[in-house]
Amino acid sequence: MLEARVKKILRDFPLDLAITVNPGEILVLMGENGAGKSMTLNMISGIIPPDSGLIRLNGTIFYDPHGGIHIPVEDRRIGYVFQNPAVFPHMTVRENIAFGLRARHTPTSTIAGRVDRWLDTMNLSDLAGVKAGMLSGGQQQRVALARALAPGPVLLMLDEPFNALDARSMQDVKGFLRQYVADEGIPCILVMHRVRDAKDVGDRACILDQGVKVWEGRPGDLPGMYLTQERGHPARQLETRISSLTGIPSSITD
Amino acid sequence: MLEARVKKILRDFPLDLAITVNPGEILVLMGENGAGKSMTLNMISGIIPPDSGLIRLNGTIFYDPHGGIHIPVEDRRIGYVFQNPAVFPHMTVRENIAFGLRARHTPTSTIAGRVDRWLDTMNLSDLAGVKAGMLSGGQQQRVALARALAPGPVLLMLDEPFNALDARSMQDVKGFLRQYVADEGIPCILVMHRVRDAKDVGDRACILDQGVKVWEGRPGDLPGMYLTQERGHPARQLETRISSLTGIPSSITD
Amino acid sequence: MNATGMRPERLRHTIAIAGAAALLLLVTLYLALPVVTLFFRTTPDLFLSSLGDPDVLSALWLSLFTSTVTISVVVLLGTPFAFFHSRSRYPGKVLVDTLIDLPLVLPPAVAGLGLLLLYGRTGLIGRYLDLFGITIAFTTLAVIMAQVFVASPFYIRQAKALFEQMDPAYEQTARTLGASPLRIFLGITIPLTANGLVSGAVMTFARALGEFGATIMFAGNLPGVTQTMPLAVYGGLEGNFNIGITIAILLVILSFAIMMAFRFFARREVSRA
Amino acid sequence: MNATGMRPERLRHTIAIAGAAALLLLVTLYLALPVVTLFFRTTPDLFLSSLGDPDVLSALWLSLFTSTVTISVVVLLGTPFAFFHSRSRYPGKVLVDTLIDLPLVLPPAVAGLGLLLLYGRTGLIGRYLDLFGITIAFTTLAVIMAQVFVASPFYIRQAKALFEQMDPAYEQTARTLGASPLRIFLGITIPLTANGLVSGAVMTFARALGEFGATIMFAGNLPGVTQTMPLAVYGGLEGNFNIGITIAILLVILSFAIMMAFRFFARREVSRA
Amino acid sequence: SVGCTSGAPEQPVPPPTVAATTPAIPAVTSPPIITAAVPTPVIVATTPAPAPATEMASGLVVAYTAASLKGASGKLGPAFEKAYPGTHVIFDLDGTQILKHQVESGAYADIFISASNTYTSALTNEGYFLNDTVKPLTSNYIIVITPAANPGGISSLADLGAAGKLLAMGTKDVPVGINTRIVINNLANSTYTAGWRDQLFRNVKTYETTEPGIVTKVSLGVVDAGFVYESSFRAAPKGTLAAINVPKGDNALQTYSIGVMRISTNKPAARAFAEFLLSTNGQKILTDFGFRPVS
Ligand SMILES: Nc1ncnc2c1ncn2[C@@H]1O[C@H](COP(=O)(O)OP(=O)(O)OP(=O)(O)O)[C@@H](O)[C@H]1O
Ligand SMILES: Nc1ncnc2c1ncn2[C@@H]1O[C@H](COP(=O)(O)OP(=O)(O)OP(=O)(O)O)[C@@H](O)[C@H]1O
Ligand SMILES: [Mg+2]
Ligand SMILES: [Mg+2]
Repeated sequence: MLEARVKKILRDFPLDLAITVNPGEILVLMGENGAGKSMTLNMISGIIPPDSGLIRLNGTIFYDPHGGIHIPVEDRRIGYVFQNPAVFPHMTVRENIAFGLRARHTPTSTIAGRVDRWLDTMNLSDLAGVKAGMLSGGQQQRVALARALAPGPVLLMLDEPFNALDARSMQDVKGFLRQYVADEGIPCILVMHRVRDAKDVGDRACILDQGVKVWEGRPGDLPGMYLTQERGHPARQLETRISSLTGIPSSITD
Repeated sequence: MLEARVKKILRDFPLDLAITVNPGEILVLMGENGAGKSMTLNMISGIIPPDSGLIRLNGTIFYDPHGGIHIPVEDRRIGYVFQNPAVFPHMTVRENIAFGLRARHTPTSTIAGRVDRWLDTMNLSDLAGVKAGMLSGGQQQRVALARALAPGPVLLMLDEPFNALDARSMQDVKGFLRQYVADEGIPCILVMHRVRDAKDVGDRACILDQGVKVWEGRPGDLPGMYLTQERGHPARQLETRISSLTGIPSSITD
Repeated sequence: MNATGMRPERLRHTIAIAGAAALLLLVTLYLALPVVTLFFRTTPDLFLSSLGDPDVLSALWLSLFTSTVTISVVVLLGTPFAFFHSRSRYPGKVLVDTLIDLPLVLPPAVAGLGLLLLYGRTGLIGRYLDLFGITIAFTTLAVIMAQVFVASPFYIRQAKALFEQMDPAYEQTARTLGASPLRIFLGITIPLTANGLVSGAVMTFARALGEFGATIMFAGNLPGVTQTMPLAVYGGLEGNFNIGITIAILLVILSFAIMMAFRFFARREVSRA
Repeated sequence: MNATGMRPERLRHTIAIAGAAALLLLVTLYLALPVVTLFFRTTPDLFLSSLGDPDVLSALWLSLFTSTVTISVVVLLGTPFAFFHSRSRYPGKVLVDTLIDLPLVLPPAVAGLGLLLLYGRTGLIGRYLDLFGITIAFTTLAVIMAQVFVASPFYIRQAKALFEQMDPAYEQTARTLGASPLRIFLGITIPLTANGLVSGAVMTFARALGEFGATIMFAGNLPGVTQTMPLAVYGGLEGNFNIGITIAILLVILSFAIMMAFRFFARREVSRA
Repeated sequence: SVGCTSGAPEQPVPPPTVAATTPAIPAVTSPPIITAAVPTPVIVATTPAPAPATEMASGLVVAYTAASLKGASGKLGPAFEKAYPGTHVIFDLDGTQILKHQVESGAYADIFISASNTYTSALTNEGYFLNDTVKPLTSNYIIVITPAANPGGISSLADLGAAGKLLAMGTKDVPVGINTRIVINNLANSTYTAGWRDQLFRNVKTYETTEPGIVTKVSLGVVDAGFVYESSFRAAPKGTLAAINVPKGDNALQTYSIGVMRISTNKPAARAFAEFLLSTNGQKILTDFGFRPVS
């Protein structure tokens, strides 16, 4: 189980968010551009330190400023795909996927087999030997997904994972993710913008606005007005408006 | 009117494509990851030279190897947003949007006003003075769109423009694009993967597979099997299969 | 996946940090100590008397003047050169790449000799200049030419490396927006590589400021005209080491102040732009 | 938006290309001509007799040996140094940044003097080494130390600039994948900056190969032990300077072959990796 | 050094009585207890030197030698090695002042050849030499050189003081420069005028730190004339330079001296080498290179 409460003063507003994701659960994080979704994932992953808060995964504290704890990114065993795939351009697709396995000292004998499986899963087998910098956008996105999943992370965070995927790949990845997260029993956070996608893969959804959670519930209940709200309303106002529409209490505490 | 026929030997297959886009028309380019969509736009824009072919916009030849013509990118007056927004990170949002206007020697007196209008259209007014490298993914995407549109291009090409946009921005941009292209009467090519989006904005759609056009028609007629086709089938087979399902002749000539 | 499972990782982490700290210390000490040692050889008296020596002062000004001109010339010509060179394909590109590295491997005195053989009164070009009454050797211009010749490859190499490592998407986007090569160069390429360019310029400035062998060979050593600080230092070393060292320290302190100011100014300019 | 509307653009384009070509030519000629001129001063006879001179040959080998050791030391220590330095924050970082630039502004002879004052028998460190019977000055080790001192800042500066310009997303991704700093350094940072690093290494190698002032001061000028090629060139300039030029040309040709081979090899390694 | 860490400093050895022409009379009587650290020049001298087993002159001689002897050293070394088979001389050539500083910083040398009395006496006073071995070696005179083509039309010393001539000379701190100034002052006093001298100095375009710097500029014709030692004139390729002599009465004698270093671990060979240089054979070679015997 992931329990995270993170606070950080951003340029335009303070981010203050508490989220909990259960093992095997997919939490969909939605919200306007600039609401703080990517920043949240960066803080949970450890890439950017929060100003304060507490991050705990399966009982292990990742971050606790009072206890002086800040587990470095590389020791958190997360699978994190950034909004921009950032494949290692100088490595082949195979090397990209094997990178995390090697880094985590997976026995060499098993690496080839596992990489093959991921190549197959992400439909990249034909491109195994190609330098990842020489791929199309969607192909790179699939490499990034396979690379993050291959080492068997204990927490999965994907920032807009369906971007750039073709229709078929998207279907595949959606189905695969549901299955994978359930099988592995790991908490998973997906950032996305489309209600349709949230309904397809999410167990729970949560809407961020200017750094605070303004709605949380089942993806099927995602308020239609989310799509048509007026811009620029202060978060609290919006929260009130949403809660009055959806009947969900306006303050969701950790 | 854009008339383009481009041929290029790619790593995995030869690309050979002929497309025509009428003034005021939005052509949606779809197809698997790696089918050659971005490569096609790169060739039309002049960033990558084709091996052979002919590119003509409104009667002006952009590219004709027989005539030795290769108009440089900067003289083609196109608006092109790459798959990756590539905002200029060292410039403010305002400077990013003004860049093309300055480059095309727009009278200084009118630049500020036009930039303001685009800031407003893309809902970026609050971020006008912020360095573009300090923006969220979706905010950057909006900057890239505004930057490409601001100089008033005579051909518009957007590679997966809805990526990273939040639900509301996507609605806005879709509506805006339809209106803008129609008003300006310029040809427009949009790359995307979702049938839904194609139906929302496209006048015509065309599916690429391994460098060749396998289907063309109204977005409303997009074959459902496009989503569920089996992978790895040679293009011609697929084309036959699509045409047998859709009743469209298997060879669409230029 | 528990706290204990992380211990070896943490240990490795601690070792890595200790190793890094040791390396930082080692390298810094190695480079700084010899310079610090020099300070022990001078006295406030010597220092003041050097500062009062008109030859030292004129050497100081000459050094500052020539190095400033040199770095201006190198940056103004070298930056576009590196840009065109790394962005274009033309026949003989490999040859050019090779030729511009030549000054790097030449011992400076030989470099000066080469310049003298070319621009000297009887040199291949110099003999024609002489017909028009133009003399280059023994002039301040010769000092600058020697410095440019010796120091510019450092800047050009660094600029080329930075331009080549840059993501091409920015320049390509700028092209689609109709920007001319000049606008792209000034508005995109330079700002995105500015920190590295400043670093290269500082390096080149330092090389020019310390230039000795080529200068004395090509430009000679005349106080007030061609005697730069390193030449004055050398003269000082011939007499009494401590005087030479004192002049050198003066040079170090001064160039340091300049490099710092330059970097500070450039950083601010960059972040303001 | 018609063909005629593009004419001024096309004209500007043509002018830009002509300007670029002129600049390329100018810079290349300026840097290449003095070197080419040197070739006119040597003869096949001189060349062969230099090649047969045992002192020249031993200087050649010594130069190759010491420069190779130098560049190895600089790359092996300087690369991780630049990495740690640019990736970490620690107290005194600005000071370190300042200190490692010091050797750049020191005239080489003074640098050699500083080394001598530090490691010489009566030097601050040397006197303790002397107690253990260890002597550094005037040995081949001293040649290497002088070269490292004088040349390493060039490499470190370039490496720092490249590391700082690099997109941080790659290293961050690698961290999320559990890679240790060492693995990130070797697997991500170095390959992604390899071309620039090789360029910096070539520059540093050249600087080490051409090093004269610090070497002759700190290491002396003893054939077979500390007399590198630039020192032999200096000797050769005495009397008939064509001999010095010939030795210098030998040095240029040889170092060129090495730099080319090195670059070629490194490029292949990089593209293979 | 590791091998020589105990014992009292060597006492001055009484000068051995040797005929200048008799090679290699054994001279070392005391054990090689030395205060310096470098027995032989190796990469890092951490191993003790092999103690001289025989008293014959053999083995390596390291000669710290003033740079102006570069040309002569190429002949002197082989000639000595031929006369004393089993010996090998290597010359470390640089400006005397640098050599002196290096020796003071622990550089190992068997022989020190100085181009200046000042440095010789300084080193002697500091106890670096075996005092009995310090001898004047040879001398050198200042001469004026012009390019063979003589573009400045300089045919006499008087022309040096004519307006518009381009001259090169050594800096006021290097030996050749010091002597050049003495010569000019002498000439101004004896033959010419203070006006001649002032114009001459106005004609100077460059004060060089090394003699080769002067020779190069003269032989390339970038200056019309320069002041150097005779030895430099002789070392230049035939036909590139012309010379104008300075009358002996106005000239400044530069005296070179030679001495065996106290730290030498090969004193027999070092002494033999010094004596060889002082012998008629050695002096002949020096004369060939433009040096003059010490009167
Ligand atoms: N820089 C490159 N060098 C070589 N081949 C490339 C490069 N970029 C893409 N390719 C290859 O060219 C083909 C076409 O790529 P393109 O980027 O046009 O695909 P696409 O249709 O845009 O795919 P996507 O939907 O993933 O963006 C693919 O096979 C791809 O792997
Ligand atoms: N590097 C940065 N430096 C400073 N501010 C930043 C930086 N990156 C993003 N921000 C700002 O932080 C806030 C949160 O950004 P974040 O990237 O988390 O948004 P997001 O919810 O992921 O948006 P998107 O849907 O566009 O990806 C925004 O106001 C954004 O402008
Ligand atoms: Mg985001
Ligand atoms: Mg694409």
